[in-house]
Amino acid sequence: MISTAQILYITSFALIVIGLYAVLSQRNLIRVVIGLNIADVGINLLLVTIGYVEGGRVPIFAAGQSAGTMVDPVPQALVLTAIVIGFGVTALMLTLVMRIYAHHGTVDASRLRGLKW
Amino acid sequence: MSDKELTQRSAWETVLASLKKRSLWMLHYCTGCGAVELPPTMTSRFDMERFGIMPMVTPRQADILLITGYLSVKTLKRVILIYEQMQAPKYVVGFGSCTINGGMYWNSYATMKSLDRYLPVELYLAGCMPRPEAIISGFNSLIDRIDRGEANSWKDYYENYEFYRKNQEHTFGDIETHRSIADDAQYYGFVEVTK
Amino acid sequence: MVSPMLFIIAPLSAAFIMILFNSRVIALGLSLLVPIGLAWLGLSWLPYTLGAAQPILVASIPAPLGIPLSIDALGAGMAILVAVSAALVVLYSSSYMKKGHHEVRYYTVVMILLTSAFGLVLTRDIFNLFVFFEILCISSYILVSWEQDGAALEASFKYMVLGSIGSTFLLVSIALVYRVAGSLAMADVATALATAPRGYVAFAAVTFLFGVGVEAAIFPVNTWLPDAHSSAPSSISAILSGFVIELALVVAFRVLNTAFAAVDTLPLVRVVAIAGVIVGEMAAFGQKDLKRMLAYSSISQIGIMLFAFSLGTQAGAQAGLQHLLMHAGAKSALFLIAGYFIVRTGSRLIADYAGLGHRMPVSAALFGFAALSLVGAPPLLGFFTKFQVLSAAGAAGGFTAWLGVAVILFGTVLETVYLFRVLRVLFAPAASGSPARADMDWPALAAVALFTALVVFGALLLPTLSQMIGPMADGLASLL
Amino acid sequence: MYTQALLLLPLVGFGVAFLLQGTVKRSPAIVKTWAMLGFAAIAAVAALAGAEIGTLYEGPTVFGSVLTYGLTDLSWWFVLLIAGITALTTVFTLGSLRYADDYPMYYAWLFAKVFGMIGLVMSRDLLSFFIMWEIMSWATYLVMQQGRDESRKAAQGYLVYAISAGMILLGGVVFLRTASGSFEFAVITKFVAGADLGVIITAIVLVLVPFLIEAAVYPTHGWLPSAYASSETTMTAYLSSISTRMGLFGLILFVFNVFGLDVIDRIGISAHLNLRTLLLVLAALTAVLPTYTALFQHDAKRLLTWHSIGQGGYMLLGLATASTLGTAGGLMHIFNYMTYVALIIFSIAAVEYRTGTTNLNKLGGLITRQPVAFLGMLFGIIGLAGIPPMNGFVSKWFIYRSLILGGYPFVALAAFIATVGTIMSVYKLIHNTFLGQLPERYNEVREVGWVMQLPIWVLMAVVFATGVFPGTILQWIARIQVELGIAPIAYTLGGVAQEAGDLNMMVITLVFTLTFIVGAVIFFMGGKRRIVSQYDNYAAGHFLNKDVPYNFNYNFYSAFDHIFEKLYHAAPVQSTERNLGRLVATVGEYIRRFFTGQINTYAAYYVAAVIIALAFLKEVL
Amino acid sequence: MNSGIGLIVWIIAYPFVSFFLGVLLGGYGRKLTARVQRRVGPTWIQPLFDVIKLMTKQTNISHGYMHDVAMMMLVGGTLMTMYFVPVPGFHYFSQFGDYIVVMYLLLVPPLGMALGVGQTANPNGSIGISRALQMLAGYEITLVMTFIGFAMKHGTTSMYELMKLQQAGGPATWGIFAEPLLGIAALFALQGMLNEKPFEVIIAPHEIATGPMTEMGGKYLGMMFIQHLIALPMELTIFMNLFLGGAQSWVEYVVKLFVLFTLVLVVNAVYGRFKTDGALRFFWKLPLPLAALGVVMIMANGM
Repeated sequence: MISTAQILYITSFALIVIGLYAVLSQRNLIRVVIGLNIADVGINLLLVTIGYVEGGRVPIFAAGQSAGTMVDPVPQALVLTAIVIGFGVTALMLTLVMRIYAHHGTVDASRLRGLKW
Repeated sequence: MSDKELTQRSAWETVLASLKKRSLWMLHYCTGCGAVELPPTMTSRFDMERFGIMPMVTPRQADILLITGYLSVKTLKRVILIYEQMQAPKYVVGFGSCTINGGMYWNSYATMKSLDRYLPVELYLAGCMPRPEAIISGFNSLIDRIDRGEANSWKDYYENYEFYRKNQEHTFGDIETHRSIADDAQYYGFVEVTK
Repeated sequence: MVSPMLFIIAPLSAAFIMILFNSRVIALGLSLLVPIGLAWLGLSWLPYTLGAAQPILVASIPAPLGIPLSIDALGAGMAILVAVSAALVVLYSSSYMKKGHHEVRYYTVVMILLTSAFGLVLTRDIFNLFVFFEILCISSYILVSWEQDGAALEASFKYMVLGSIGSTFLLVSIALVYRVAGSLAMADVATALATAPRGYVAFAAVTFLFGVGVEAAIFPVNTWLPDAHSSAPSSISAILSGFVIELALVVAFRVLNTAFAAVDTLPLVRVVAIAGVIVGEMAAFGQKDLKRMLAYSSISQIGIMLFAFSLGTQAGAQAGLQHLLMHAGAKSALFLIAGYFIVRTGSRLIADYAGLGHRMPVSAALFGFAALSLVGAPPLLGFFTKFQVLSAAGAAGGFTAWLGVAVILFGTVLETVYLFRVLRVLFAPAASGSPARADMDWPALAAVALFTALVVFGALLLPTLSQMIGPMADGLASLL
Repeated sequence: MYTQALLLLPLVGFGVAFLLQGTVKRSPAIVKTWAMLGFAAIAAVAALAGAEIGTLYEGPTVFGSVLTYGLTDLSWWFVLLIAGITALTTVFTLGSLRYADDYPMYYAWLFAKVFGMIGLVMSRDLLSFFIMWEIMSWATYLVMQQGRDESRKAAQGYLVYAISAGMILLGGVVFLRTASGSFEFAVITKFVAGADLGVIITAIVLVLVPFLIEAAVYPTHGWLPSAYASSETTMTAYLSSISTRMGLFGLILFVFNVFGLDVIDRIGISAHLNLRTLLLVLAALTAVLPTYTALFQHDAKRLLTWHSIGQGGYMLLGLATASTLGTAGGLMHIFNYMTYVALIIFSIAAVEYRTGTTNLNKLGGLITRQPVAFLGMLFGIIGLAGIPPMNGFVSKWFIYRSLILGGYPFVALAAFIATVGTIMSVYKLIHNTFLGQLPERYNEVREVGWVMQLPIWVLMAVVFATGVFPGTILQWIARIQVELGIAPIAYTLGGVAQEAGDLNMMVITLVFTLTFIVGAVIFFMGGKRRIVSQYDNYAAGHFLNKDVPYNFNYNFYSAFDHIFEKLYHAAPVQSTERNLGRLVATVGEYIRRFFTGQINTYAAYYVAAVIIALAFLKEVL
Repeated sequence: MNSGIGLIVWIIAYPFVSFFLGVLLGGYGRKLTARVQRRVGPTWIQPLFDVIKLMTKQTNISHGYMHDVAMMMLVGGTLMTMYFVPVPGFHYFSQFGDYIVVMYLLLVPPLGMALGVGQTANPNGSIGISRALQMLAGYEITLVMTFIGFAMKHGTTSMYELMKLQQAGGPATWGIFAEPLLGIAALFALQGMLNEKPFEVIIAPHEIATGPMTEMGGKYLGMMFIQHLIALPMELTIFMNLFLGGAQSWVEYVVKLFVLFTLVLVVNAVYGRFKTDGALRFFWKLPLPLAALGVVMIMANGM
């Protein structure tokens, strides 16, 4: 019987692999950015899963509640940070893609080879 | 050259002459058909070398300038250059009638008829052609003349250069041999030094 | 005692202040003063950190919940290097950057970059490391694309994609580590990983190595470097090649060597380092573009430092750190001079610099000295550092160590050839008469001259340096 | 004290000359004066420094070991050579260095070079030896690359070789340090004596190969001809005379002193087939092949640079026999070659100063215009060809004798073949420069001034005097031999006294003088002679004038050209060198393709790197 | 006779003796050649007449001082070399210089001539010198190879010692019998050294107008003749000392000289002329490998 955590782990790694695969197979820069985002999502899922406790509760200290049954709050904090950073990077990337399109007239990675060797 | 000077040779000079006559090297200027007579003269039948006479290649080394045949204006110029490059004592031998009076080319507009107007000829070998016997005989008489100290025609070129020069210039204008015979004559003491 | 927190707060607040005032003078003044002040601060702490058995902790909340920041000898040393380099580059930028060309924003981003650089040095928490790493990356992306021309955009985008993959791997690593350690402080990580399954740790270590390795330009994840370093403004190239990649290298290696000490990654690192040396030199050999050539040279130099670290000995670590110092000085100088070559000729191609040495004699001479030091000509600093790397390798022994020696020696030959090919072009006879002198402007010249002086007369510092380098090298092998 | 001054003076000289470069264009006299004073001072100090032989001095501490320096007999001898030839070169340049603005750094680099060389020969430990070696290499590069673009290109070629040599040597230094634990020569000697054969071979290869490269021993000589020939002419003289010999110095030092002959001779199959045999073969090739390459040259300087290589082969031949006579010959040849090659090139420089060219196909007949230069070159080529009574003969005689009696007949033959080649090419040199027809355009050429004549006269005197009285040089050689652990040569003033037969140059010279007088008497007994114009010449009746070039310059040795044309143009060493360069460039080109510029590829590298690294670590686990 | 008055007498008389021998040999050579060609030929002292004539020429041209000095060097150098070659009863100078010295001294006269010829500014002369120097690479190398082998075998480079060793051992130890390969190679080399056909391309009168002698006339040519006449017996003596055991008496010496020279002349009289490269190829194909083989055999015996 596969536990929820296992499903989540598998899903998150699958997402990471799919994202990376997109990055290394897609020529379209937008798709590359999307691929990275998919990988990001996978990572975030992974982080959250690590903090996941089967049947755990919201990690808020209330009267009479022990920390043992809470999900780990640290990964969630991490995920928040990671999401913010991911958002920033994605925005910057998309801006750059726009600029690149304005400059080169293409978003095809295979035609963007002014810098090589 | 007066007889008095001839008799005034010292004993040393006499001995020297008798040695020098045994070695005569010859530059043959072969423009004419006469050259064909020279190989038999040199090789085994007549063997010129027994008198010490050998063919030589450059004028610097030669004592005898053998002119074997007619001379045109063009070749005469060369002959004069070559003669002036030879070292004294040097002897011009005219070979065949062409050099004496033009021979069979007497009527030609292009040949020189008399060699001795341009160069001091020591000896003429008459004939058309002179046979090897004649050549040998001619050389023998040259040797005799050297031995007696009479073969001095080369000095004439130094002493009477004006005469030769005038004839040369008359025939082909100015020629430049990079050498002043008049200076040479004074340098070597063949004529009095002019102040 | 002033809190080391200042290292992070000062540049960050300077960045906000200058964007607030939007005045060139204030921006320039702040971005000169802050690094100089911090450098002075670092210098004043250096004696304590050298003597201190324990690093100075600054975080008020204790681990595991707190954010441990600490400064040790290595941290202080790196902080000084970063601050001094930054100050000099800013000095250079004052004349190099075109006036009104978003200049204030430029300095702002540089200050943010500095913030993250100091943060990387000081942090003792893996997730903080990730955060500073990301800030460093983002500010670098922005600076690389500063010129906004086709090449810069393209380079920046490639950098960004690879950087993002790197942070992905870094996060994977962090997640894995957190899963077993339950803490993100490096000290806890080290103890927790010692008992973890080794395959698991190895996976975490490799993802960490190549995650941070992107910024440290470790072979083969350094493919962005030639593009980014050559397309960025030259002052930024100097920053990137001068201390950013070195800093990332030190951080990456330190964490790998301490937190992930459970698995012996040194052989892997050594192979990667040797491959980097040879690939970098070979790729630089045929370059026609000056900055690109220098960028490839950086790849190989990083390889040399990493090789020295990977020997796993105290001597190796010392040699690597000294080589790092030399490379920071020499490569910054080379990039900064190359920047003015480009300004004066409008071209990046070496072939277009024919006779430039007659127009810019001082710059060309400084270029020559920096190049001499880079290839390790005695008695310049480069010789001593390279010699130490080699003798440390010899002392460590083993096939890969001697292979590394051979490769470094061969690489040096190649490096000499291509660098002096540039010099030959620079001093080619002038095409027409004696051209007008057009050396670098004086602030730039001063900055470059100081960098060059470091590598030329650095050998005189060696006795002093060798006293400090021991504790610093210890920092590479020990946590906290 | 003098020892320190020997290191300090060139350094100060360099600093001041470096700072004075701005004054060169306005008044070159300042720099020239400074250089002259500096090099004269160095020469004087060098002469005085003999009193300090054997004293060790300590320099700065590096890597925990003290850099030591000091003079030995060997190094003092080299210091004297360096100082002497530098002073002479400087005197010559006072007159000849006209285009000062092309060479603003001439003297500064020269000071640097002198510093490197003197430092090298005075180094008493491995580290300072290497540091000085590198400084010398770089200074040589800087000296070479001045002036024209082609010299810069050629210097680049030198740099490749020099840095390769330096890096191999660095590898050797690191290896020896690691193995023996010290930089000190004494420790290394002790270590090597007891080491495994494998270790010894590695050390010897790593240490000796750089010296062979610097000494331009075949087949590593490729850098030398263009590098030397395209330098400023006085610099060609300087480099040819002393610079290349630094490699030999290293060889002598390490073979005889540091490693020791016993260790060297342990490497080999039998007593007759060992490392020294290999060195002899290399030396023989070095003597022969470059010498015959010189025959094909059309440029006076380039021709001589090939001889620089070839004569180096002679020196190595002598040294590699390791016999008393052979080493004496090798050591003496270093001095001899220095004197006469400087003499020859100074003469060429004097010609170049007036005519502006060193092209052998364009010169000719200058004997009447520059008699002093002619005499200088005549003395020089007699020395170079090794004909009595000049000094080149003595050393060559030693080398021959030692080779023949040492049982190396084919090596001796090679040496003689090289001598024939030398005679041929030096005759071509003097013939095409000074003899033959004087081209009309050189009618106005004059002799150079006395400043430039001075070194020529001095060197002529030295070449002749040390040829007649080789004992003056051999007394030094004997001291060096004692230091190197070889039985010293039994020298006399006129040569050497040996069981197998003496050599007495004084008698030979006396006989030659007398017979020459007899020849003169015979000559003057003959008739009067008159000097004639060069156009009054046999040309089969052709009239010569200035418009008709009547000279035999081009393709002087046509038969050799005919026979060896293909081989010469195939130029195996140069083409190998070129191909190696191409190979590196091509490999580099392919490695560069790694950076495809394609984001997807880069991402793939990334993933692949992680996977491969994991696989790598798996193996470790 | 190698000390005191006897020595001084020898030193003074030896050049004359040598010159006289040279005249005889030269005359004999011309006579013999003439007889081979079925001519009468000149007298035996014909070279003397030639020399006297040349030296007493009344005008002489020179192309400069080097031209003059060259002639002195030519004769002086040959005389000097002559002293270092031991002959019966006179070997005083061989103690000061061995064969290596002689080998190099032999180069002095050609060098003098080459310089003089160079100054005559005649291309024929320069071509002649160029050929002469190139021919060195043929015959001289062969000769040296044979000498090296021989010196190695006996462990000395002194010509006098080599001669004494052969004399002590009798004819069987003469180089030409003991080491026939070396001897044959050296015979070829001798032919080249004496400039006789088929290795006479240096002079080549019909091609380059006697090469080096082109511009030589009068006493200059005379000096060259004198040099040639002195060098002739000397070069034969060198061969004799190395390969025919030298000579113990003057009778033996003269006989050996003439026999050896006859051999050379006969070859000279019947052969044509090699081109320079042909001559070089010949030397490198036949005599030099022969000599090398001889040396290898000596080495093999010694091991």
